[in-house]
Amino acid sequence: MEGLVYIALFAPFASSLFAALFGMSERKIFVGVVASVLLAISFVASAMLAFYVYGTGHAVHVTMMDWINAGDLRIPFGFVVDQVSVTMMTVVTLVSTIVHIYSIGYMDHDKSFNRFFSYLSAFVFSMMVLVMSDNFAGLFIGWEGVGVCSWLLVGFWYHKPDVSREENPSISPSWAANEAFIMNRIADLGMLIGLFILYWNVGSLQYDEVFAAVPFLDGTVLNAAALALFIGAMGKSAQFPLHTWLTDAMEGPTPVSALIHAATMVTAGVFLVIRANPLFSLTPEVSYFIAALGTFVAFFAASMALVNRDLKRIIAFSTLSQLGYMFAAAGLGAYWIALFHLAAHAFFKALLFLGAGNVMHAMHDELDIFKMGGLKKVMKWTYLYMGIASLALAGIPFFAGFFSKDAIIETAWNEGTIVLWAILVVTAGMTAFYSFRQVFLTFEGDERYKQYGIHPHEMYRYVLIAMSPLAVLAVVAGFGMEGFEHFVTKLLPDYHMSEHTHHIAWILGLVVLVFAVGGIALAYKKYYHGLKRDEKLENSWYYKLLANQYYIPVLYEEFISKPYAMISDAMWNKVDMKIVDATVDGIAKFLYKTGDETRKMQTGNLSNYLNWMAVGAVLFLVVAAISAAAIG
Amino acid sequence: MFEPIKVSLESLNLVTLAPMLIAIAGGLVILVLDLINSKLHKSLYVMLTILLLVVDFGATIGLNVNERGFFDVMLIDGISIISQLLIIVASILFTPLALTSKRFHEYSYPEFFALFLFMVAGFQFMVASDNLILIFVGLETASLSLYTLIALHNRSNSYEAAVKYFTMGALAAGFFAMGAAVVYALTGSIELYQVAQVLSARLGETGIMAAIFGSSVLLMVTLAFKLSLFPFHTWAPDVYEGASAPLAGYMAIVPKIAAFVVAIRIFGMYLDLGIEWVRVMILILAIVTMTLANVMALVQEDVKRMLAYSSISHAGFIMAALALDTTEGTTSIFLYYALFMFTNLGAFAMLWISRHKVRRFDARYDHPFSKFAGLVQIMPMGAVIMALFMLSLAGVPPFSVFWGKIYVMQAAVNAGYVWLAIVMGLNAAIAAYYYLKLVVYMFLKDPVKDVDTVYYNLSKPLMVVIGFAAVTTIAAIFYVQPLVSYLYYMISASGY
Amino acid sequence: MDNILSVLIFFPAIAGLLGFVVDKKSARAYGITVAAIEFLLSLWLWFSFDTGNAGMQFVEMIPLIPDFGVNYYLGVDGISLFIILMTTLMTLIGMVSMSIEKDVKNMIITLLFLEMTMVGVFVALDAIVFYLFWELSLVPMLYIVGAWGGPLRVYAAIKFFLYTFMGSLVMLVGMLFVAYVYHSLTGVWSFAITDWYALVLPVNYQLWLFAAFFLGFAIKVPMFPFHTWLPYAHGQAPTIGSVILAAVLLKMGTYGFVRFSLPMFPDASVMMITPIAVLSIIMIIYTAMVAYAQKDMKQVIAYSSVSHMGIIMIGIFAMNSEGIGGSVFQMLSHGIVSGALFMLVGIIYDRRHTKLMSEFGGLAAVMPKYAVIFGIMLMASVGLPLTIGFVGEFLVLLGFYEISPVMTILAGTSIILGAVYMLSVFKKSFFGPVTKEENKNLKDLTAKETWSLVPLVAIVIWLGVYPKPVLDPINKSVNAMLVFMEEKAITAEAKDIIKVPQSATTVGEVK
Amino acid sequence: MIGLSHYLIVSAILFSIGLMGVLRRRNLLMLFFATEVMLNAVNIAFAAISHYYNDLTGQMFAFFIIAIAASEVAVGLGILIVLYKKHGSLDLDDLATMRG
Repeated sequence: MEGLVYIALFAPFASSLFAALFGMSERKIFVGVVASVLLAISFVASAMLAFYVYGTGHAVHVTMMDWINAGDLRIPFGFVVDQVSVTMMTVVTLVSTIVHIYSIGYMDHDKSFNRFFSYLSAFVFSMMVLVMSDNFAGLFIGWEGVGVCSWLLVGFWYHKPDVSREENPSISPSWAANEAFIMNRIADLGMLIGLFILYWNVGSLQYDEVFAAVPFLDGTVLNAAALALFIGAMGKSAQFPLHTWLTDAMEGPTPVSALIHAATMVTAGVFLVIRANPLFSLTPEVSYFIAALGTFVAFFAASMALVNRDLKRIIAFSTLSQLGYMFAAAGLGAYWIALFHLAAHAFFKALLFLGAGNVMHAMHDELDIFKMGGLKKVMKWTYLYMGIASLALAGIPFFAGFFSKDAIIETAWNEGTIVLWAILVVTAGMTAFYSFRQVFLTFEGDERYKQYGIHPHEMYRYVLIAMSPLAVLAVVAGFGMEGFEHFVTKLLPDYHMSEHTHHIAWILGLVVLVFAVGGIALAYKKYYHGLKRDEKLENSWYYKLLANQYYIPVLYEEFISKPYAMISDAMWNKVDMKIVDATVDGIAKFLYKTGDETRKMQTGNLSNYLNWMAVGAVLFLVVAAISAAAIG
Repeated sequence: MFEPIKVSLESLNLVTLAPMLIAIAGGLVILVLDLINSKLHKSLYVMLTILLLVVDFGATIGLNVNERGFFDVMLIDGISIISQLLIIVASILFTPLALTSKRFHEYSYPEFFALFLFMVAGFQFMVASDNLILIFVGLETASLSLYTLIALHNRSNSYEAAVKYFTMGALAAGFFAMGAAVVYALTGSIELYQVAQVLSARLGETGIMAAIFGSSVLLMVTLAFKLSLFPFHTWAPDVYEGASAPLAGYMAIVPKIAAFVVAIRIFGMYLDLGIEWVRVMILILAIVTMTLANVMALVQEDVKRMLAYSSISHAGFIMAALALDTTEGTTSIFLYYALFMFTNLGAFAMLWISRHKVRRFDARYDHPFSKFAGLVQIMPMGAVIMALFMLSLAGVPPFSVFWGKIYVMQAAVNAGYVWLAIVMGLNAAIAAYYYLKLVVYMFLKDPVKDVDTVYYNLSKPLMVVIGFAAVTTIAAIFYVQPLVSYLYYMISASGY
Repeated sequence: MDNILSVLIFFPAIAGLLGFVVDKKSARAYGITVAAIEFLLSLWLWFSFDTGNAGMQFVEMIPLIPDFGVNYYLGVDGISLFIILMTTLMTLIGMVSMSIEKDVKNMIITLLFLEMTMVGVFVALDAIVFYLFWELSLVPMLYIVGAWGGPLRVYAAIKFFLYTFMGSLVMLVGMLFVAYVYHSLTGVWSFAITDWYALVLPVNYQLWLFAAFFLGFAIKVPMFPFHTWLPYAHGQAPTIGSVILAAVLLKMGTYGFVRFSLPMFPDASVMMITPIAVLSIIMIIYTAMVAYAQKDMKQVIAYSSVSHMGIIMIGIFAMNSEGIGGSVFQMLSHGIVSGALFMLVGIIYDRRHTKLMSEFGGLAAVMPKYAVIFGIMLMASVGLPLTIGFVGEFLVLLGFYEISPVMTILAGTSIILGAVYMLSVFKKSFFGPVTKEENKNLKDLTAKETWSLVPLVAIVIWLGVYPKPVLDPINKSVNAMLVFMEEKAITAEAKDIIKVPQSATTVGEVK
Repeated sequence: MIGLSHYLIVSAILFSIGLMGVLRRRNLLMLFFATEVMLNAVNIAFAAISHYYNDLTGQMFAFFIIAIAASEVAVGLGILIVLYKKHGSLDLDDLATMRG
């Protein structure tokens, strides 16, 4: 089994290195093919491991070598394949494989084709390290690794210039990449602090040792550690207030959005909370905070998605919103449900993004859904895929999202947090609305793209075939819920609805369904038959507020970035040059000046010199007298 | 009535006088030679002088420690021997500098060499006695010769320098004589060891302090003048500038060694008597001197003047060691001069080889900084050596002056004057600026003119002297140990 | 070869002297060969180094001035070993990558002398010998900055020299005082650091001496507010000068703290944790901000050096094995990474004769190899895991967390602010469209440049992934030092704060 | 009765006069005279003290001072003559080419 672990882990790495070899040469199809094959190998290995773990119930634990040994700190490169990590591994490698294949088609016109695969595979490798590590430091390696790969991939089209915020809310790919990296870094500091807290209280960063020790730790320590780790999770999973980078990250190529900013990397935060559940279950306050923040973000992000016109941004907001759901579940203690939603979400969200990628490919990178419409004629399959994914997202029964999302909402009720429940239900309705608003505006109604002279075409066939597993999973994944529960609760704490909730489960489900169907119906009514713009609505303050993302990016710019730049400038020009350095130079100048003054006594006139001698003699007397008087 | 005066040669212990007598006799021989044949070349005189000085050196080094001679006016203790040795070594190094490739007027006179030898004898007398008369006579012999030597350089500036030095020296002589008179009035003796005895007995008397004030202030003025301490240093830059470069380098060392020995004898005595304000006076003098001379050196435009101020500052630096009144402190004075000697003479010799008859770079100065601009391109070896001397003067290890500095500072620390050591350190940092300035000019700037004549005055003997100075500057680390142990032994043997 | 340390010191010096004879055109090849041999010698040192021994190895002792207690006393332990290796490596690589056309021979000779002084500083076990090399190292650097530098080179060079010189003279007084105390307690003169370690000083002495040594080291580090010489020196220095300055010379300061301040004045060091940490944090945050405000690429890296040195400082004063070991490791990491970054800036400067970021933009498209290596070094500089930069920074912050969580958070902003300025450099220079006509046809890395950078990239990744061979010996010596500090500390507070790792006490690998 | 202190006072006054002369005079020749006055003041003191102690050392010192004063004049005047030849003036204020 150890061999499989290494294969699963290093196949993406090999793929990345292989692609990097050709990183600076022109497009070579085989690079993409080899990368995809290696990813597929990784997926197969992961799946085999999953079967193994499922079959035996044992985790596979390997320690490759020591990494950092200093003082009492021992950090190995250790990997653990247990129920949680194997789930993540399978999901990650599956989605990655599909995205790799997809990218062969999607990126076929890009001259940096090979480079793209190198980055993408590197990302998968980092993600695998993240999920497989058996200690927090290893997790942090992956954590930062995915951050860098995200930076590289978001800024993939680095050559685009910066434009104003009005023209493109993300300014430029490179800007968005930097924003993403820096925001994540802010959170990473929190994460590091969490690591430090654990290390100094437990003496180790190994999961097993830490989790064995946490029950004996002081409450404040636990709270601090949990909060610090969660701050780390907030960055990666783009929770408020560190959420702005996610929508800006849509500047990256769409496969990247599908893989990184929907299916895998952004869920790392959720993964962390699930992974560290022994810690979080001991800190109810922090957990409740997580749940509340998750719920808030779910609603908050959905509200922004309602009015957005950008195909990818809508999906990004929905990702954000769904991450909120996951955190809500994890915060409420339903870790396995969170994990399940994570997996299910990965499938349908990746599908949705890839579908959006098809549309973009067809529309020559046009993203404004107001400029689309009626695409179903040319893009039947894409319409189908996106439809399925949206149904799953909206939580329509028997699609994957139905099971997982319903369970989360149910949990909120079960925990007695009615407010959270209510918000989540409303959000579910909003989700359904914006998903179908987008689908209808894209595929139904009049063919608005014609006036822009675009001739859309369907994606390559092999790409569509490659997407099919995701579509299938988006439909059927929900039926594996019980088996999944059985599987992962060997490691994660089981979560059952109370008797009471269980009884009214169908009512709760119905309420959610009503909201979801209502949302779809509203979208149908408004957008199915083409775009009818409502000037009054679009000019209202709340519409503008939502469309501008509550002005948060602007606020950040005005109150953080600009003042920082200003203060930096002042620090340099005013403090460093005018005070610190000027003091040093001032001392030197003072000495020089003293020299200039003193040399005036050297008049060259002998008479003055003789007088100086006499003066000196008198001074001697004075000094002698004073010191004699003082000393005696 | 009158007892016939019986003087046995043994009791005179004429050996103690031998070194000075050799020098004086040598001077006379040179004069006589000139009488016999006035067409002799200067190289003969130079070699003769060196030979005489070597003999002088031999005679000095053979002296027994702690002897008195010649009616007990000669005192051959440790410091007198080592200071004589230093004086002679410096003189030996100085003499070959006369053999420049260009003809300088003064060296063609045999009188120059005779005067030089008389001067050496004068300094030797000065250090080899604790009798104020002999000290005074030695001082004046040496000084008067020195004035003449300066004037012999035969340029308008050197006359000016000689007059300034002479006049101030005359005033200082008056002060010294008056100081001696006060001492005499106080104690009835001018032998320092007797003075010390009388004073220690009378220290408790009322009013005695005022007299001690008088004597110490008067004597201090003279010595401060000789040592070029602030504010009696005013002559030094002008005289250094006016004198020929080798002589200036020589003046920065030998007269000061002699004056330091006298200062040690006189003020060491006061300090031993427990007169604390003398120490305060010396410390203030030392600190003011090293600091102000440093800041004045910062703004100099002429290398020679800069070196003049720098040697004032060095004198202040060493003066501080005098205040410590410990064996280490006294050792550090001689160690410092022993190490400083080579570097300083080397630096002035470097100026000497670049000496022109006419001022080609600046109307006012002989050796403006701009003259040395880009020296590394014209004369790489010379620039490197000069830079070496500058770094050594700045106290960069492992060059010679560093070891002197560190020893002085260690002595200060050991005597409990940590703050003094810090002041010394900071001063060394300030001083580094002006030494670096020259290095910067030589290495980092481009030559101002296509001047091929910077090493105008170079000759083989000069190269030997400079090379020797360079080697001793670099290799100091290897001979500091024997030097220190010899100096320490001699000084502790003579009870300082 | 027992006297390998002497060989390491004097081989470049003798080679430098002989270099005067070498023909101008062959000077470069000569220099590279000598530096390569020197590097191989240092590798040999590493291989013959007994990693199981925490104490001083390859000790050489020749009395120089016995009356004064000055000995030619050399030795190397886990802490200094790798700094020496880094020194020889960076000298070699610096020479290989050197693009100077003017007076190459002088440059080579100067570099060889500089190498001697640098190695000397790190192997000296006698305070005076240490001081000797310490001061002597200023001279070649002065020449390098002054002779090959930019328009303000003379000012920068003199400022560098005088500032450091001033600080170290105060340090010298401190050394003399320690020797004096040692003499008055034992009756023997000694400047041997190992002898001084045995000296238990009263707390007020320790504080004063700490202050004296602090001034010398802090200026070299350079700690805020003594840092202003650095931007000038870097800004004006030629590439090779900046590389050596950042990689090695700055390390002398932090090395001094580890070698002198901590073991000699454990109580004072503990008392000074807070002030030094505050200064270091100011240094980290403030200079990171100043770096962000720079318009000149090289100045960004210069200020970032200061900021990173703050991390090293804070680690040294963590008083535990993680922090100090991390600091020593971070010294290596910073040496290699900032050296490489300066080389990279030098490469673009050679092509465009400007370092202003506004002159660039879109370089990633024109010079992809260059961009990749720059990117790797940038990531190492901001402390990406699996690069060399992470290990040290992580350990330092981890270590200091034990002293003060709040200050660790403040210091930890380094990972954010570092990313802010470095990414902004990268964005301004490498991303965006190629706007300037001159940039459109820039040549990518030449073979020479590639081959001088690739080894550094390899090291950056190797030591990021597998730091053990380096970290273990460091750790061993640091542990030994901590054990010893704890024994020696006289105040209860210091005994409390100095934390000896359990592994060091139980295994008993302490000498 | 004229005692020691009278002599000493005379000596001190003479010394001060000499000193003032040195400080105030502008002519080099006058300056030399002033230094001679100072030295002679010291001679008076020595002679008087010598008498007071009934010790010959002081007188010896005085003789030496006289000798030294003489040689000083010899050397000094020599220098003055060449200076006068070069500058044509013995005024101190003309003698300040070297300064700073």
